[in-house]
Amino acid sequence: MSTQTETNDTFPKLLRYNARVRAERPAMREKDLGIWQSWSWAEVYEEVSDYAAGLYALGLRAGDKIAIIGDNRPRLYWTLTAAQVIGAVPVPTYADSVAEEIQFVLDHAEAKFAMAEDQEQVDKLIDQKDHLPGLEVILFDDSRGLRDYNQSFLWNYEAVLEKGREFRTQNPEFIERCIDGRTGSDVCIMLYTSGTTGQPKGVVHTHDSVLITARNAAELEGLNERDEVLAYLPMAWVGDNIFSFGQSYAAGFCVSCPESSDTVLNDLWELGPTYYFAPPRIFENLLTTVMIRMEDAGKLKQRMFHYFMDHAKKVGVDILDGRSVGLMDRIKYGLGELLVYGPLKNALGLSRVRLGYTAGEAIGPEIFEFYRSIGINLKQLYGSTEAAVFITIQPNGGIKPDTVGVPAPDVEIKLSDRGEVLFTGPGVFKEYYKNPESTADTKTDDNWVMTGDAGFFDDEGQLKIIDRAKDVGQLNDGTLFAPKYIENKLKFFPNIKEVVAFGHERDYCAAFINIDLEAVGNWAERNGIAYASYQELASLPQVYEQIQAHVEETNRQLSTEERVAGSQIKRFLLLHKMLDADDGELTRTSKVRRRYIAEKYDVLIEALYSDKKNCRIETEVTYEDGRKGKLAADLEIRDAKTVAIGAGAAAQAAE
Amino acid sequence: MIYREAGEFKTSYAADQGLLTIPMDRWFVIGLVLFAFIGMPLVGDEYWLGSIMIPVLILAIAAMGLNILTGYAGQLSLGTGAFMAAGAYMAYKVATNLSFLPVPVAILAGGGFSAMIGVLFGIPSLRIKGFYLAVATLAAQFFLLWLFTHVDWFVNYNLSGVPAIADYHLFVDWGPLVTGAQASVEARYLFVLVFAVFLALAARNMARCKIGRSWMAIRDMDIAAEIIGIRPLHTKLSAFAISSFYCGVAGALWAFCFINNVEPGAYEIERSFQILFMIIIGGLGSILGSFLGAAFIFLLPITLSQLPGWLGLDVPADVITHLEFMVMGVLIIFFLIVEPHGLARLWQIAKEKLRRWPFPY
Amino acid sequence: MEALNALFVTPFVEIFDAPWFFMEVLTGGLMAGVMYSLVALGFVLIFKASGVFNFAQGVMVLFAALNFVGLMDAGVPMILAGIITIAIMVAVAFAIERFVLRPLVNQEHIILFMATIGVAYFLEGVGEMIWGTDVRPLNVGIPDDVFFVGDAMIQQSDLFAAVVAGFLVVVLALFFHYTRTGRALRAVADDHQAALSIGIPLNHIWVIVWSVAGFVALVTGIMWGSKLGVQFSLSVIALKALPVLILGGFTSIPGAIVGGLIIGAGEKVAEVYWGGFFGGAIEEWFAYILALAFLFFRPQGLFGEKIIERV
Amino acid sequence: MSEMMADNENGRIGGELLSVDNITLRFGGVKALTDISFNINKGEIRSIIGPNGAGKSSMLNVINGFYKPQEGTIRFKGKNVNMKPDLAAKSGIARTFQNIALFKGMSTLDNIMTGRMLKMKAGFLSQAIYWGRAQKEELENRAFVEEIIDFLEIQSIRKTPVGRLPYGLQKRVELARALAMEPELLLLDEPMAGMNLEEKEDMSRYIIDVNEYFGTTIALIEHDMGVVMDLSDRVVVLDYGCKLADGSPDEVSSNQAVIDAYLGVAH
Repeated sequence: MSTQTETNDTFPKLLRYNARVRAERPAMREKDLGIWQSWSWAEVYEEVSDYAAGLYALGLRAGDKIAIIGDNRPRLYWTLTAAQVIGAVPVPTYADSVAEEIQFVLDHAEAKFAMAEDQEQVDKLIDQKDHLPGLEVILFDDSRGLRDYNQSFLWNYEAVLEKGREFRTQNPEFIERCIDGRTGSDVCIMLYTSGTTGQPKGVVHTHDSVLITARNAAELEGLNERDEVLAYLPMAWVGDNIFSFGQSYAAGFCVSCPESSDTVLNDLWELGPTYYFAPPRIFENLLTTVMIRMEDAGKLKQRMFHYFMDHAKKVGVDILDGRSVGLMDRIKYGLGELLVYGPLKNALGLSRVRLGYTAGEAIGPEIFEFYRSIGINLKQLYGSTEAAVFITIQPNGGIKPDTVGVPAPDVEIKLSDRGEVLFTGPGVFKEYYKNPESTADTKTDDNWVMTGDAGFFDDEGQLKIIDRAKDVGQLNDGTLFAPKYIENKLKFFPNIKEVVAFGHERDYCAAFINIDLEAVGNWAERNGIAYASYQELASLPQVYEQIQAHVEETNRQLSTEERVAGSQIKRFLLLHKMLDADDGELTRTSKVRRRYIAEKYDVLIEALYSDKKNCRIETEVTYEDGRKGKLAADLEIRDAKTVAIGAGAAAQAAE
Repeated sequence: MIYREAGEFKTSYAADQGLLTIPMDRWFVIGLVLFAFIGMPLVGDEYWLGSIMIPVLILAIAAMGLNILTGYAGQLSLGTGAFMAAGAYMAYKVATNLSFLPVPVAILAGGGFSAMIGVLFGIPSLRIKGFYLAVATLAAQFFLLWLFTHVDWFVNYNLSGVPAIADYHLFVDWGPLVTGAQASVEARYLFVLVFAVFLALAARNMARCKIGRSWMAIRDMDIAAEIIGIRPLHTKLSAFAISSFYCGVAGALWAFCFINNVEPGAYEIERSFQILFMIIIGGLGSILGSFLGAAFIFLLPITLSQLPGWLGLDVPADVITHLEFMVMGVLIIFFLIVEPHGLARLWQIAKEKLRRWPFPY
Repeated sequence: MEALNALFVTPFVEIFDAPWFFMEVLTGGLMAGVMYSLVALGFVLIFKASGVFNFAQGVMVLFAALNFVGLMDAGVPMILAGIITIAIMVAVAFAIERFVLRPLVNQEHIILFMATIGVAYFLEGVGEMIWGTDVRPLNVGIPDDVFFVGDAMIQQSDLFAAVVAGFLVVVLALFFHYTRTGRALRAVADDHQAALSIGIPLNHIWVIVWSVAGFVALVTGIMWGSKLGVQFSLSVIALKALPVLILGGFTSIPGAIVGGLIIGAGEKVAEVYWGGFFGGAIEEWFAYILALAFLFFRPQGLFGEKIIERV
Repeated sequence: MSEMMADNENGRIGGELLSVDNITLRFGGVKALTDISFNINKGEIRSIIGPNGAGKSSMLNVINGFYKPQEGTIRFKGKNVNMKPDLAAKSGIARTFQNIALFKGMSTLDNIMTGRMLKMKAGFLSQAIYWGRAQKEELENRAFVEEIIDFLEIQSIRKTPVGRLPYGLQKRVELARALAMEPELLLLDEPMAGMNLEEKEDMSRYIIDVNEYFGTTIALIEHDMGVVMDLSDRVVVLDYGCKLADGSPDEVSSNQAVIDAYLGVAH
């Protein structure tokens, strides 16, 4: 492999290499016309060569940008490599972007070419063409509905291939020359980050940064040419570029594209990938679906299911991690595998998964453990666009639900004084395109990148990410206060919907809590407790008891972690209304608007930091029909037991 | 539960249109066929092979035949017995008069003759449907049986009218004895099994090809079938021909490999009903159902007659016969009400359950 | 030549040579035909009212007769035996409606047909289980003397049967035309929806019509049974009724009568005069082949309505 | 698919494809159609409209051979025809029905495959062993059918038994089956009956797409006047079995007799 690193230092070279050593093995698949149409590495190489020549013939040159807009399609992936062959830079964009967003990216990137998936995307481009003087050629993959489009700048993919073939017969050495002429330090791809604030930034990566990172991780995890992966996440996202492109080229495995975004679940099931990435949200939804579907099963089946799931909870993870487990437990687990876990994994399309990743946000430990306990090797990683994904990966055999693992191969990590995570390594990006200030803000001269995330290492050297660095504060006694970390811990309880924690420049930590109407309502119904509204439900003493138990459990967990042990929740209250985007309390993407809430409910906050047992509040609410109204309530404030630092750990050890 | 289909994706139409696209099923069927060929002759005794497996397989062939006509093409027939008889008598004629032909050829010739007869009695199906057609097939049932018993040519002027089947080798005078009283039960069983397996395979193939689709099209909606260019008469007659071929082969095998003589009583109207029941209970429009139905209907009376013994009860034989009638009647009604697609559908449902396991749907 | 002679000359010569004998054969056939007619009548009733092709009609004849003769042999007076048997047949009708027809409502006709085959098997099993399989002579006092019309010998019992059949037809005709229930039955035959709209529960109609068919079966069984004894072969005449229906049409009561007579007379005459040529026993298939021929030329039968297929 | 695409560069509409001359159809004493004449040109979308019972469906049934007219002739591709439905299919006429006429016991895929019946020539022996020609034909035609499935966007119901599909999808499958025949003339009998607005829009789009992509001539019966006026090149109006008007949508909708007989009536 090491000789390969030197000789195959760009993706086109790697493609050529794969076309030689695993010519007949499948490189790409797409569910189309009812079956999984396949292309071997040799075929892909041939097609990409024609395509690259065609692009060149149409006027694409080294350094030019070619935008890619659409869902995961083989031809869109080939556009990446074809552009790279001639030294042009592919710029994938999000397929669901509106025309204006696309216009911004293409304009900023100075895209000369654009490859569009279908009529929908072509329409967006044509719509914005007047504002994009640099855009010369629009290619499209699926010609459906485009028959009557006779603009001269529109090119059908097939026509480009045709042109490429022609060009190659006249210049037979062209492709080889192009490929050999590039090196690893050339720009490979530009990925626009959909930053939460401000305009997207174009992250420029070289072949080296993407390829070495991809290969390192592939070697670490033992990915090989027999692996299967389903490409269903946006091409513009760095993860897809690594999992469905970079690592496929590096390890030689096949990438499969689903039939459409509606059929992903079924396609996943058919394909049965061995290597699978999904954000926590997907795993969570999947688990919910499993539980809901099981509700409809017969009594006996349900009992069997829960019996074996409980057993998996007990020993499943240990078995997966190869720890010693008693023979009886093993036999029982084997039976469970036959009756529950195996069929379940099969039904989810995950039965062949050797390696699953999740990242992006915190995953609930229950959810994470659920998948691991039924034998799916799910791991968390921590990454970013600027790192070509991998910063840390959970090590095999040392997986803990609340850490993101140890540094990826060749990656170094350090923490700033404020607790911010910094990394350096082969995957560090080159620059933000046309944005030297941001580049300088993010990347130091000696190649360290600031992630903007606050974290710390636990005693086993595994990184824990606790919050965005800018949100992390300090209690008056100097203890670290990471609101999101605390809130997430609480939100993992099904009964808790939303939490807002306070503590920055205060004496202790306190919280507003929203209960989950569905979960708690369900519980109330089952126990014959009547309630008329959310407000009433949230004020019930029994509900307070439950939430208090959750808070105290969270405190116990916090107490085991040295860095955050001081920020246990002393006092909390249950809000009388759901935090709502309509009232400006949440963003449209359901993120808590901390400052606004602090202002709006300052009375409550003051009460939390006094010794009051109750507090009256009157708030304006917006009803669903747009009417406004007043809501008044007298809220109970409770004290929660905290655990002495270290005592929690001792208690845990004693269990 | 036992299915692991994730990752079994198809990269070509050939694979997607295969017979058993789920590997589990494929292995199961291969295993079953292997057992039928190797295991069964080893473990089965004279009674099991000779008195159960052989007749069940033969009846399954006839049931497949009727299923092609009734289950796939939607044409009701009450003349199965007569078409079986046609096969038996013609196979006998060929085997005795053209003795240079190997016996499998004689049996196939019986099927061929039956196919011709089937076409003849299928002609009315162009103009009539349902019960009316049932009458036409009843005419075949009574007329043909009368013909074979009253025209001595068919039995080579045998005085008893029930000629015995000689012992034939597989190929004229080469190979093991496969028919007649001297043939070993294993040889006869394997001989019948080969026919059953190949005919089942052929039926499945036809069912998934053009011809099967045109049968089903005629069955489901003949008017719509016509507008897409399906010729009704041609399609119905092809169903009659192929159906009768299967019945004819079954009839010939019955005479050659099971009862060792050409006995008209074996092909009476009761036989026609018996086979009709097999496909109703087994499953209309299902090859698998033909086998399940044949086994079920054939084994039911045997089980019923053994049952009191197993339970230590003393029930007179004639009571059991009456019970058999009652149980049969109730079962037919039960299946029509509860599962009109028969055992094959139950099997399907069970399979779906296993595929969805642990989810209920 | 000889064959043509045997087929087209000799039989007719024989007929003209012995006209009285022919008359005798013909009346014998017609009388058998009356039995077919009665069975066919049961079919038509049920088919008209419920669209069900009742294969079990033949077995119902056997079942009714078995009960009747069984009760009489057990010492029950004839009238009482008749009443009890009718009650049993009504109960059977109820059971069939409840356990067969109702669960299968709106199913295809062919499915219902097959269900009645199930009913036939069940009733046969039950009947023979209770009353045994022996042939039971039945004597209900039908005169069985013979008398002569010219040289033709006529059995009084046959004549009696004919009168009963005629009487039955008249009663049924009156019932259909002059009673509310009868009119409702006709309405159902024409249009199920219409029948529902005039407020008659379909279930009741089915029970009634199956009961009536049960009654017809009983009468048929008594007639046939007093002639040949009550035995299993009674159920086989159900199959003979099929060609009768083809001839007469599935929905026509007069058709059933006329069809029965034609088949009965036809097969007797054919057997006596042409049977020898064919090798005998052509009675077994004559009716079916005749029906088959009919199907080619007049598929709707003699009295049936023309079926127009709408696209 | 490309071989199916019509050469539409020089004008979509060509010469006469079908002509109906003086057709009179009687059922017993009832006249269903009286002396109807009109023609259909290659490549056009021709609508037949009229109030209920005007004889529209009868007209289609005459064209594809279900009914035999007592008088008059039908000429298709210049040839005098008086054919049975299966021969009509052979000569290139496909149709859909007002009441869906799918094969209920079969899957979507199999239903559409039946549309390829006429393109398959393998003998039954070849089919029985699923070898050689039969297998080749099955696979080739499957590939063709998949194109149509893709075209009509019914991938997700490929293997679903059609009986379980909702109404709108069944209509689409029926259209797919007709398209699988690669017809020159496609008769659509109320393709949008009973559909909601969205489904109607979809169906309209498919009809236009079919007409444009495959160059298929379409004869359409439809109740929704908006749809008819949008889609059609020419419209013929029937009333009580007689022809009332014939011409472009504009001409027809301004014709007084049509307004009186049909448009005036609230629909």
